[in-house]
Amino acid sequence: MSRLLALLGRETALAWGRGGGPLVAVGFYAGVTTFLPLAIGSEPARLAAIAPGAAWVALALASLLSLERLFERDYEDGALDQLFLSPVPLELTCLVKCLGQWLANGAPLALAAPVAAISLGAKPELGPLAFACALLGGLAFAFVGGIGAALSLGARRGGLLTAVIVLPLFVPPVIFGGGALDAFAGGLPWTGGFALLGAYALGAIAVGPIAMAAACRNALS
Amino acid sequence: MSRLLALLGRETALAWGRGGGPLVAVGFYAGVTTFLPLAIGSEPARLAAIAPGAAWVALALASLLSLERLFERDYEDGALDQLFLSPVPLELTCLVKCLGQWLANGAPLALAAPVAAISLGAKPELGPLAFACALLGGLAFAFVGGIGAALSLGARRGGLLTAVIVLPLFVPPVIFGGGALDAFAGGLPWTGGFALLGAYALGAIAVGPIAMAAACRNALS
Amino acid sequence: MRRRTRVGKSWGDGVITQLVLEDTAIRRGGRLLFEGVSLELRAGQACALTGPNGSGKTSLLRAVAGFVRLEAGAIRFGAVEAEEARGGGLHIVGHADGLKPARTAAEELAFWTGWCGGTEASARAAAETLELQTLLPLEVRRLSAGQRRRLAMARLLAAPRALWLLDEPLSPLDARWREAFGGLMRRHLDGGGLILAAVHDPLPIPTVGLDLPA
Amino acid sequence: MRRRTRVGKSWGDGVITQLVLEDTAIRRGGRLLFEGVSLELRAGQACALTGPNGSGKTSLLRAVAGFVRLEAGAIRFGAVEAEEARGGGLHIVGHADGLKPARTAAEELAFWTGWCGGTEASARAAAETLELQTLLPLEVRRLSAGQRRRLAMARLLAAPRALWLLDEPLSPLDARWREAFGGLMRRHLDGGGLILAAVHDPLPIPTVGLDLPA
Amino acid sequence: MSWAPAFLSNPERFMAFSRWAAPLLGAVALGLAIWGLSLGFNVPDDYQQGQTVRIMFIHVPAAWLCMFIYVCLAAASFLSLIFRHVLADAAAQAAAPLGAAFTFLALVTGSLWGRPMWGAYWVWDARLTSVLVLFLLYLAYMALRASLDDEAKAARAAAILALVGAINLPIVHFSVDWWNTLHQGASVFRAEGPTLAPVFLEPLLIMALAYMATFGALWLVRIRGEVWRRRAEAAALRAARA
Ligand code: HEM
Ligand SMILES: Nc1ncnc2c1ncn2[C@@H]1O[C@H](COP(=O)(O)OP(=O)(O)OP(=O)(O)O)[C@@H](O)[C@H]1O
Ligand SMILES: Nc1ncnc2c1ncn2[C@@H]1O[C@H](COP(=O)(O)OP(=O)(O)OP(=O)(O)O)[C@@H](O)[C@H]1O
Ligand SMILES: [Mg+2]
Ligand SMILES: [Mg+2]
Repeated sequence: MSRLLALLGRETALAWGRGGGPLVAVGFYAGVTTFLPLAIGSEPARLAAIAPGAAWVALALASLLSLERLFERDYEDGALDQLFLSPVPLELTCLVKCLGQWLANGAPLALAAPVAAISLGAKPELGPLAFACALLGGLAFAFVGGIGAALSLGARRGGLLTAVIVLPLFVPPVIFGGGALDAFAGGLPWTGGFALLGAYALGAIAVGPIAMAAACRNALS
Repeated sequence: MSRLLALLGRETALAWGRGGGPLVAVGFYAGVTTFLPLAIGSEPARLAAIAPGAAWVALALASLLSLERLFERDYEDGALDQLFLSPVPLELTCLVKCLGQWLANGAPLALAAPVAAISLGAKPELGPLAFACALLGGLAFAFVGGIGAALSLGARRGGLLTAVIVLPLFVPPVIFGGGALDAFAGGLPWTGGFALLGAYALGAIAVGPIAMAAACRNALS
Repeated sequence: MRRRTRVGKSWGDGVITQLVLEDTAIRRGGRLLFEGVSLELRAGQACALTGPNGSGKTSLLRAVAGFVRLEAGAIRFGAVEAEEARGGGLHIVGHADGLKPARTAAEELAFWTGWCGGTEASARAAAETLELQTLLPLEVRRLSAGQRRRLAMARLLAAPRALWLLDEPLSPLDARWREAFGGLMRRHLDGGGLILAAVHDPLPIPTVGLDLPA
Repeated sequence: MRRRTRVGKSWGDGVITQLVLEDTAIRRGGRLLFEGVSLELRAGQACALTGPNGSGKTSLLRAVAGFVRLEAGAIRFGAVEAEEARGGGLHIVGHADGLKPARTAAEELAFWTGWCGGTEASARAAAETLELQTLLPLEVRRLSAGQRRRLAMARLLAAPRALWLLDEPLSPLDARWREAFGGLMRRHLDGGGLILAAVHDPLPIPTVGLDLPA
Repeated sequence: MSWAPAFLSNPERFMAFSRWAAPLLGAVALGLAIWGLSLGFNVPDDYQQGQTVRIMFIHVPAAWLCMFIYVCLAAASFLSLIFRHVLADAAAQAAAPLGAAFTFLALVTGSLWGRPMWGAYWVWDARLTSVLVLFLLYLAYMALRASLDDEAKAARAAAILALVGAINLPIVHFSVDWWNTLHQGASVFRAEGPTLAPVFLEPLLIMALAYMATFGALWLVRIRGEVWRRRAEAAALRAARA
């Protein structure tokens, strides 16, 4: 247990230090709140309508971009070897790595999402749901994305491959989360989409580490 | 000259192979065009309004995220040493590195930007301007961002530093480009914003390499 | 006497007492590196693995650690299951040391000691033995080659495991540290440990030889 | 005779014929590593730089290459300006070899040869001398330690420069290649080159000694 | 794999079996297709869809088949991953391009049908999007296989991806129930029995069988090709070493 906590600390620190967390959070926040009014015109109704959706898409894209760093360095510098040689099952190790990635990247983004949405003019009531969706969605993105990152270890054109593998798997959570936000904003029942998002995130947490560990073992051999 | 061409090829290949280019081009093109309608509903009017803005946000975000890779690897694995030991001035080397980064990241994005915008429903007339803005904006982002990346070499918390240094410098091109797009869409004169964006990009190309080379020398010593 | 107890106490029950390679063969990238390589190493023995560049020394070490699959043959760890042996019974130290250049030596030592099952006290003791104390606040990037190797080796001492797999352990060390590391290896062997080391120069301890053909 | 012409032709006018360290001192991270170190090396001479780990061998090599600033003293390259000497007059080969794991050996060799001013033909010749031909299609990640070092060394031959700065050049090489690389160094010296090598083991060529204190 | 038919797990016997099975299936497919198409062209115009209802006989079997092929791909991948069976891996590798082709066919015919029915070639509805995801998954599978040099590694990585991607199958199938989509719900495979009129149902089912047989024949041929390729490579390697 203490090992996993230490690993979580290390992973978070590395992802954070490498620029993932604050970079994404600050950049995303600044980008969404300054660029969108500029590009769409500052008609409040329009802005408010797309704010949560735009925040949501930015989350998915930002997750995509930070993925390639999840395993590659550790693979190349031998840290993955050492992580492997331990009584801790590789599945747990992968799980913790993804959690660290999420803590450093997904969580700051989730914090920024409602702020950005509301400051663009979305109803403040949307805030908690936007936050919860971003949190859950970030988890799903991190765990699903980790599979892509692990599978493309050691491949030529690893980055392209990660994108090609991960994009299709990102589509369902984007649909679920976007649907929930949209429904909430329109006063429709939104729990269905949210529950599906949660289910997908749970599924990703359950399946992801197994697939990642298998892929890492394969890459190390 | 042939050295610089070879370096350009290598940098482009590395940025591309590491996933910068195709990840951004494919991922963002596919991501923006599939995720946005999924997340904010497929109402054509809404989509059309947000389309150019979304492409613009994606560009800035992607530039920001790919920055940290510009010098860090070369610094850590000794390639920067070898690049330094050459009759080619370090300023030129840095310029070519940024150009390579832009070729691999900015140019595919610029190509994808109008396609994404139009396939989301923006007026086709906007295409050329969106492309030109993205191209120029990408240049500005690459050269300004390179300064931040070089300055934060070897610093503790390099990523955070990059963000803090770079974000304020990203604001002017974002405003200029966004303004031009907005004006064009609204039928207003747009050349002013566009010219300012071009001037900013030129300024970045002129000043950036000098600052980067100084920062690299400092980091190597 | 003291050492025996330490062994029993901190290495747990599933401690490796033997390393047996049976007619092993390894293939990399379609080429058979070697075949029919056998070895029997008992507790307290060290083996110097030699052979020209590209003969497969590193690959063999990685096969013992479970990374590389054998083309033929088997690897056994005495009474211990391979799974268990690899999950905490052996250390591997090579060129790729897994140390992050941007983190400090102290952070890296603390993390890897904890990860390998050592305690804070054992990490401190290892740092003392390897004279790392003054280096701990430095980032790994700033360490000299020999200092960095010593930091990587600290986990050998900080988290005692029976089998050490060493890939060219002495090359970046200076004369004094080659001597000193020889002493540490001898102590490890005396305590019932095993060592399999890929080397180009002879080790300063008595070894069994295993030479891979070109 | 043949070598003289090659020297004159491909090394250009500003060829380094001398390396002089005058009372140099280096400070890293607030600590004075050494001071008062002097050396005079003429064309055709090699110097073996020795000293315990952390004594500053790598730092001194990097100071000669212009990366590290001297705390005191001066470094001179005979008739050549330091600027010019560093911009194409010397090679440095060390642990950080700048080779990208994901690119093929052929790509890396071609790029670095071109960058250092060599031609395609010289790259081919270097690959032949260092027996890299069969390794060229492999990604750098797949090379063994010795193979990778040979690839890094190929630029020494592919782009002739007078001064070689070598950081522990022999350590990952096997006995045959230590011998062979000794021959290459001897040829370089015969052709009027200079070598400054940080080592822990003696070099297989006659050398001037320079020992840094702990 | 004791429960798997022996003739499938033994390459020799597989080759012997497929030598006559592949052409036989091909002939069956041709016959069924002629029969199904001739029935299909003679159905009355639908009161809602008019002429365009005939696209159904091309579209729906292709849509079914692209999901079925993914099931085959996932099953073969599972067998190759767990039992390290080479023939299963060859089967998976052979199935992927076929799956991509039939998914593409379903997408194209669906779009062509969508134009008259919904007024647009494409809408971002859950069924259509999830089929697009299926198509992308097939492409990702092939891309992953192609970009790892080591064939054994590539096979395992691709198998992992195929299994993970299987999560998309229920989404494709149930998307019409989970979201209100433009695309219509299930009308054949329902617990309460098909709601389709028999005039339409009969040619549809015949066409479905024809598609199945086509896939079976092509799959066998491709697996045979794969086995041959691997044999040739092994032989070349042996020759190089000798
Ligand atoms: C690109 C557009 C389309 C795609 C990707 C698509 C995809 C699919 C898929 C995957 C199925 C099989 C579902 C299952 O068995 O679970 C299916 C079935 C079907 N599709 Fe489409 N479709 C498209 C357009 C259309 C259009 C425009 C129509 C006509 C209104 C249509 C009518 C049908 C019908 C009648 C079925 C059979 C339903 C059943 O009995 O299960 N499709 N389609
Ligand atoms: N992943 C791989 N794919 C293909 N070939 C590989 C791979 N890894 C190693 N090789 C090849 O296998 C051979 C053995 O490599 P290995 O690193 O085991 O040699 P070594 O004996 O440790 O050599 P050295 O003394 O240089 O360290 C080399 O020729 C190398 O190119
Ligand atoms: N950038 C730096 N900042 C602070 N200290 C540094 C830096 N680089 C090196 N040092 C310190 O300077 C000392 C000399 O390092 P150097 O790498 O020159 O030693 P070396 O003689 O090459 O040792 P080795 O034999 O281990 O390679 C070491 O103690 C190292 O920790
Ligand atoms: Mg080796
Ligand atoms: Mg050194």
